[in-house]
Amino acid sequence: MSRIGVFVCWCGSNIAGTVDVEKVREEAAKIPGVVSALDYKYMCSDPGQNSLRNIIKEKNLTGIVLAACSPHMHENTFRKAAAKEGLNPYFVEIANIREQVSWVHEDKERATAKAVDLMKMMVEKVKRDRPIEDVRVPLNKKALVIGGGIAGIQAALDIANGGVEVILVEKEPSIGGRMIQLDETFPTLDCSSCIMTPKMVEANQHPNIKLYTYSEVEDISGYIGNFKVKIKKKARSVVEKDCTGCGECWNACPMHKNVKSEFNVNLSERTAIYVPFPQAVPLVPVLDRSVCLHFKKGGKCQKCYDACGPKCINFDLQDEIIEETVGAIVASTGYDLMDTSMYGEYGYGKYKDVISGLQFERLLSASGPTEGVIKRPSDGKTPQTIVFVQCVGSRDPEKGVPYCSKVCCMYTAKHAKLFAHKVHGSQSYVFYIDIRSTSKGYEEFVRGTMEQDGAIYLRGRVSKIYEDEGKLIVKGADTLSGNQVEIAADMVVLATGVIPKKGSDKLAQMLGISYDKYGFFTESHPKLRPAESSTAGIFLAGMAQGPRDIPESVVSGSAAASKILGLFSKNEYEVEGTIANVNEATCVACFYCQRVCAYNAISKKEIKDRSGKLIKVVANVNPGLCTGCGACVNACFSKSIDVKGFMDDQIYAEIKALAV
Amino acid sequence: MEDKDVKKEEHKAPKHGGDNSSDPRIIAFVCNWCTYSGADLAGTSRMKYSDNVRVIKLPCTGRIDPLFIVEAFKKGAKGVLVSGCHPGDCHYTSGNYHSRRKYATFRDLLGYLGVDLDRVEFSWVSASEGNKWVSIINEFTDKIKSLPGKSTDIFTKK
Amino acid sequence: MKTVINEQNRRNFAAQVESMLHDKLAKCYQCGKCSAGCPVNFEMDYTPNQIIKMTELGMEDKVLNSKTIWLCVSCNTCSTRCPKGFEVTGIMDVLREIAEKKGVTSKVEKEVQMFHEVFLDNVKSNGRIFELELVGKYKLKTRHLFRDMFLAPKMLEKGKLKMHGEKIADLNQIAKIFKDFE
Amino acid sequence: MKLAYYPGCSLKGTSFEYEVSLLKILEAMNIEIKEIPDWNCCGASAAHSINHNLSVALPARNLAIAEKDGYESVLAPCAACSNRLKNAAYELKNDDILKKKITDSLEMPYDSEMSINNMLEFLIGTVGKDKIKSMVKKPLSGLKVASYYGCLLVRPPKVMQFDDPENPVTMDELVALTGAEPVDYSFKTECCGAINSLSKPDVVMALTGNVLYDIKKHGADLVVVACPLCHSNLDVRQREIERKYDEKLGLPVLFITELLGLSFGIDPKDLAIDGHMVAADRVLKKIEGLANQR
Repeated sequence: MSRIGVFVCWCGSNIAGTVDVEKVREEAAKIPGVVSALDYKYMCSDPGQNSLRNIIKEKNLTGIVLAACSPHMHENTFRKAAAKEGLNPYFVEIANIREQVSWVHEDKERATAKAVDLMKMMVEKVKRDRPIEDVRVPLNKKALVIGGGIAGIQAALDIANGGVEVILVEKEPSIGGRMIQLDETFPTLDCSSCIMTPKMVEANQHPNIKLYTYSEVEDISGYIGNFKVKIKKKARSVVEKDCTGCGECWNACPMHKNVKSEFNVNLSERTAIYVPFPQAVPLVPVLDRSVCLHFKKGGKCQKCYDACGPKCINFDLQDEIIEETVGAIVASTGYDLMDTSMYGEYGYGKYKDVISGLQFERLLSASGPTEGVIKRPSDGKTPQTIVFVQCVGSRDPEKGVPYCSKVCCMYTAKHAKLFAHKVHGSQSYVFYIDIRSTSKGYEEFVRGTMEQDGAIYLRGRVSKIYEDEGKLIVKGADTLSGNQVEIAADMVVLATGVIPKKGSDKLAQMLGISYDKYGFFTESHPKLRPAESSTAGIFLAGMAQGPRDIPESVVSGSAAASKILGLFSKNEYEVEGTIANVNEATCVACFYCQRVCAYNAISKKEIKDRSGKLIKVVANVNPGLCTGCGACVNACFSKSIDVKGFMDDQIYAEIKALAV
Repeated sequence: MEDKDVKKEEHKAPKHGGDNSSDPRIIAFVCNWCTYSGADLAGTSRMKYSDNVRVIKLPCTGRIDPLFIVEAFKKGAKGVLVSGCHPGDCHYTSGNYHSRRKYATFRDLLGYLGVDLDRVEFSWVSASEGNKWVSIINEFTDKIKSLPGKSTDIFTKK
Repeated sequence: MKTVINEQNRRNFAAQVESMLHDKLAKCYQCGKCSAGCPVNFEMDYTPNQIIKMTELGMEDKVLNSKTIWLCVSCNTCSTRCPKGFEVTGIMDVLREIAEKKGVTSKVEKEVQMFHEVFLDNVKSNGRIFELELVGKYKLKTRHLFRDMFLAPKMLEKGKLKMHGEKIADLNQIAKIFKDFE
Repeated sequence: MKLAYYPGCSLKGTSFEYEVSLLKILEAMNIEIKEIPDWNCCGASAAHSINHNLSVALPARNLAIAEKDGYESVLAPCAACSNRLKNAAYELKNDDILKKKITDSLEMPYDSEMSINNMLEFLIGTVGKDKIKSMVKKPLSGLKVASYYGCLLVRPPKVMQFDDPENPVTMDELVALTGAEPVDYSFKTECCGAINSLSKPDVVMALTGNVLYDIKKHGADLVVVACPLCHSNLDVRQREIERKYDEKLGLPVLFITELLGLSFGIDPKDLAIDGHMVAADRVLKKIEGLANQR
């Protein structure tokens, strides 16, 4: 039998001024099961709380209702007070008679009637409350970082420096990501490799970081605190621990033509056994079996093997699967550039001197294919006039993507600037629609490109590029002067937009995190939880979340790291107990609940008898992942799932209490 | 719920806030994160609005079983409002989409049961939209008052 | 160059264009790619993107009297390359049609307009185009009697200009189509 | 194969060479087509320029007649006609209200399923590369041919659904089948100014001039087209353009059907090549010379 206490708060005159609190108390006392009803000036004050605690004790209450302010104000206060008297804190319900009654209505009689209704609803609800225990999940204090670009490296270093072990997985042969491909960085013009290489080395040498390059995450299962990860370490054909990175092998490789260097974005060639760039970390080559003569021509060629001093080349190495258990994950898989050959009118792929922004970075870079001298891919001549075209693929819902890629305005300004610095007397033209330069020092940087470095900016898009007598004729518009313009250029650089890394949608599915229609990972809350994914224990960093620049990527890496260190500062992860609960006896295993769950919190559970024979399969809620939203409850056909604290019978009782 | 209860209540004299079209009972099912907070904001801003509404709080509109709406009408409500986060803003990622989709299919059934569909309303009220909450409640109350009284009796139609 | 925007007129004109175009003017974000690729932009008084903006602003007189709408050759380069998929060519058709319906005769490009009118007259009376008659009537109307005349003898010699036109049998139906849709 | 033929006005007038050569090569290939009875003008650019509904209604009559006669596809060799027919079919398919108005006016049903082929679609798709290749008796190897597509064949792409709107290749493929060498150049799909030929001759000459000089610069012996409007601008106005820009062009402009006919070994006279304003004699001699070398 319920023993309910009702406490009506005056909130000074805030409630009592409009609601007849005594009447509410009197009505409460009439309800069957209510053994105590009281009104008091300030329930949240110490005396108020003390009387509440005393009555719980005295009357041995099984539940309490506070007719007071919004639960968003003091629900926790009263729950704690109740808990101190040994009452389950979830046996506290609040009837919101301030924000929803006294502050918004004026007629005292009608306001009082409404207050009584709300109080009755909560009495009916609290009668049906079941004890709820908060859930505690043990934590494996080890983190996995997927993607070794600047965001991932930053996250790994911060976590490792916080004393936690990190596994850093990178798909490519070296860490460094996109940033190491860049030349100088806006707006300070620091050399990218000068600031990036030390970080890469630090990550490689850090005692708390275990680095897997040329490796991919194959499978992930589990939940916060307890993710089981399978990592595929692809066969490198080189024994890492023995390799000295001397370079004899790639110098000996006969395949030095016809294989385009991915790192130099097809502007140079590489060998079959190669390091993507001289500062690669680790400095251990990879043998690309898809082009290696040894593998293509039946084992005849072994020039690299012969050249190798420590004999660390092993053609028989196989892919390896490594299993790890981690408590938290950072997904920082980065981005790709859009394929601009879909713009037939721009001739990318047809005209050699129409190149992408990333290709221009490689031409600028001292470690690039031209050792930092800007040369045309077609004839090696230094261009005097370059036209830069912004928003290629970005802001183009027809052929590309509707969003803004954010970094192109700035990198184009940087390109024009560096071009002016490197080629004296040269001229650059920039076609733009809008200039977005909103971070510290960015606007000044763009202005400098125009005012000091003489780049001419034209407001408009380019419609066509074609070749005429060795020049690229760029047909564009300047909408400010209202003119169609034609510029004869030596080279055209397309500021290609960014898209999520290929395969990031697959990874997201594997991780059970949500992603938008482009494949960018979605944050748990766009403003307040920008570092968290929709799944507990999985955090996001870098461009995998959407276009952003280097400082923002670094910040997001650190943010993810600090979230993980915060999580790992305790031994257990605590979750509010108001989560979904399955009635295994009635579950028919249709798994509609699984389909609607946005958190991947529902899995299949096999129930076996003592001999191990499978009796039935039922839905199982993972308390580490469930947020208690209740979507599954509605999806359930057999009424076998419910959310604690919001059970069906409670809600029907609330409705019933309102019957007229 | 049990029909017995319903019958019993039908014999009761109409209470205040009761069973007549000039003073209709309106039940609002709202989510905890957006609309409930929006209503709180209306309160802290001391905005005044019609007092016919009674709010039932749920974690998310995705938790709202369409049968709650039927039950509300069975228990004498003259109007039912469902309000949650704006599309794309759901605290639980996609709960409001589920509820919207569910309602889209459930609407016909409500109509079949004889519920005047003008008496059910879906809206989005964010935590910052206290004023929107007020105008929705006022407009919806006015609308319900202007409707003929009998059309929520879901047992009249076979 | 100053325009005082009258909200009612602006709405009316923009709404009329949008309903005929089945597209939203607000879709255009003025990147200028249409103007960049337009083959006849060099002769126009307003660039295509300006026409779109002016229509949105309700500058009806300027738009309907512009050279641009009559110079447009409907080559569709603009619409094909438009990143927003806006019907740039379509809006030119719509504006010409409005001008035609409102009886706005282009002061500067009346010849193009007249050619279209003479052409449709020719279709109306024959069901098909009789080129010699088309050219003759057009020249009479525009009084450009001698322009391109030097081409005629050789074209006649080559057999390119037929002396007799063909008429279709069911001219009634053509007449009905014109009656219903003109 | 049951294929309706919609010649359009130009093929019966200024561009009679196109029809003559088309019928000739079809005869050689044993392919039969039937003219749509009592067809009417598609309204060309004039209709869509000043009256949208008319621009759908006029072609609709032809489509409805073809449908009534049991055809499922139409060949419209004129690029302008095929463009207007495709546009009308597209509108009829997507605008039910307009469709109802039009079918009511025509007092004929139309079920919106007619497939419309331009000349290139017909040759590559319906006739097929193998068939054409087998017909080539006199390969034109050594001849450099520029294919000019203009606007109407490829744009707007969502309606035309034909080839790449920026870099079309179908006509080049046909050229290659004849043994000639396709010439790549920049202005394949630039507009010649078509509809304003009579009303704005200066503009048209500027646009056509751009195309012709670019073709010349890329070393073509001749140009092939699949559009009477392109043909008349490139061919009829060529002398004038030469005078205006004071630079010789001398580029014969042939219809693709004529080029195919030549490679099939058909007498140039039967293909009405002498009907063009720019004489093709030099090119024809070159072809003969090439044939004799072998």
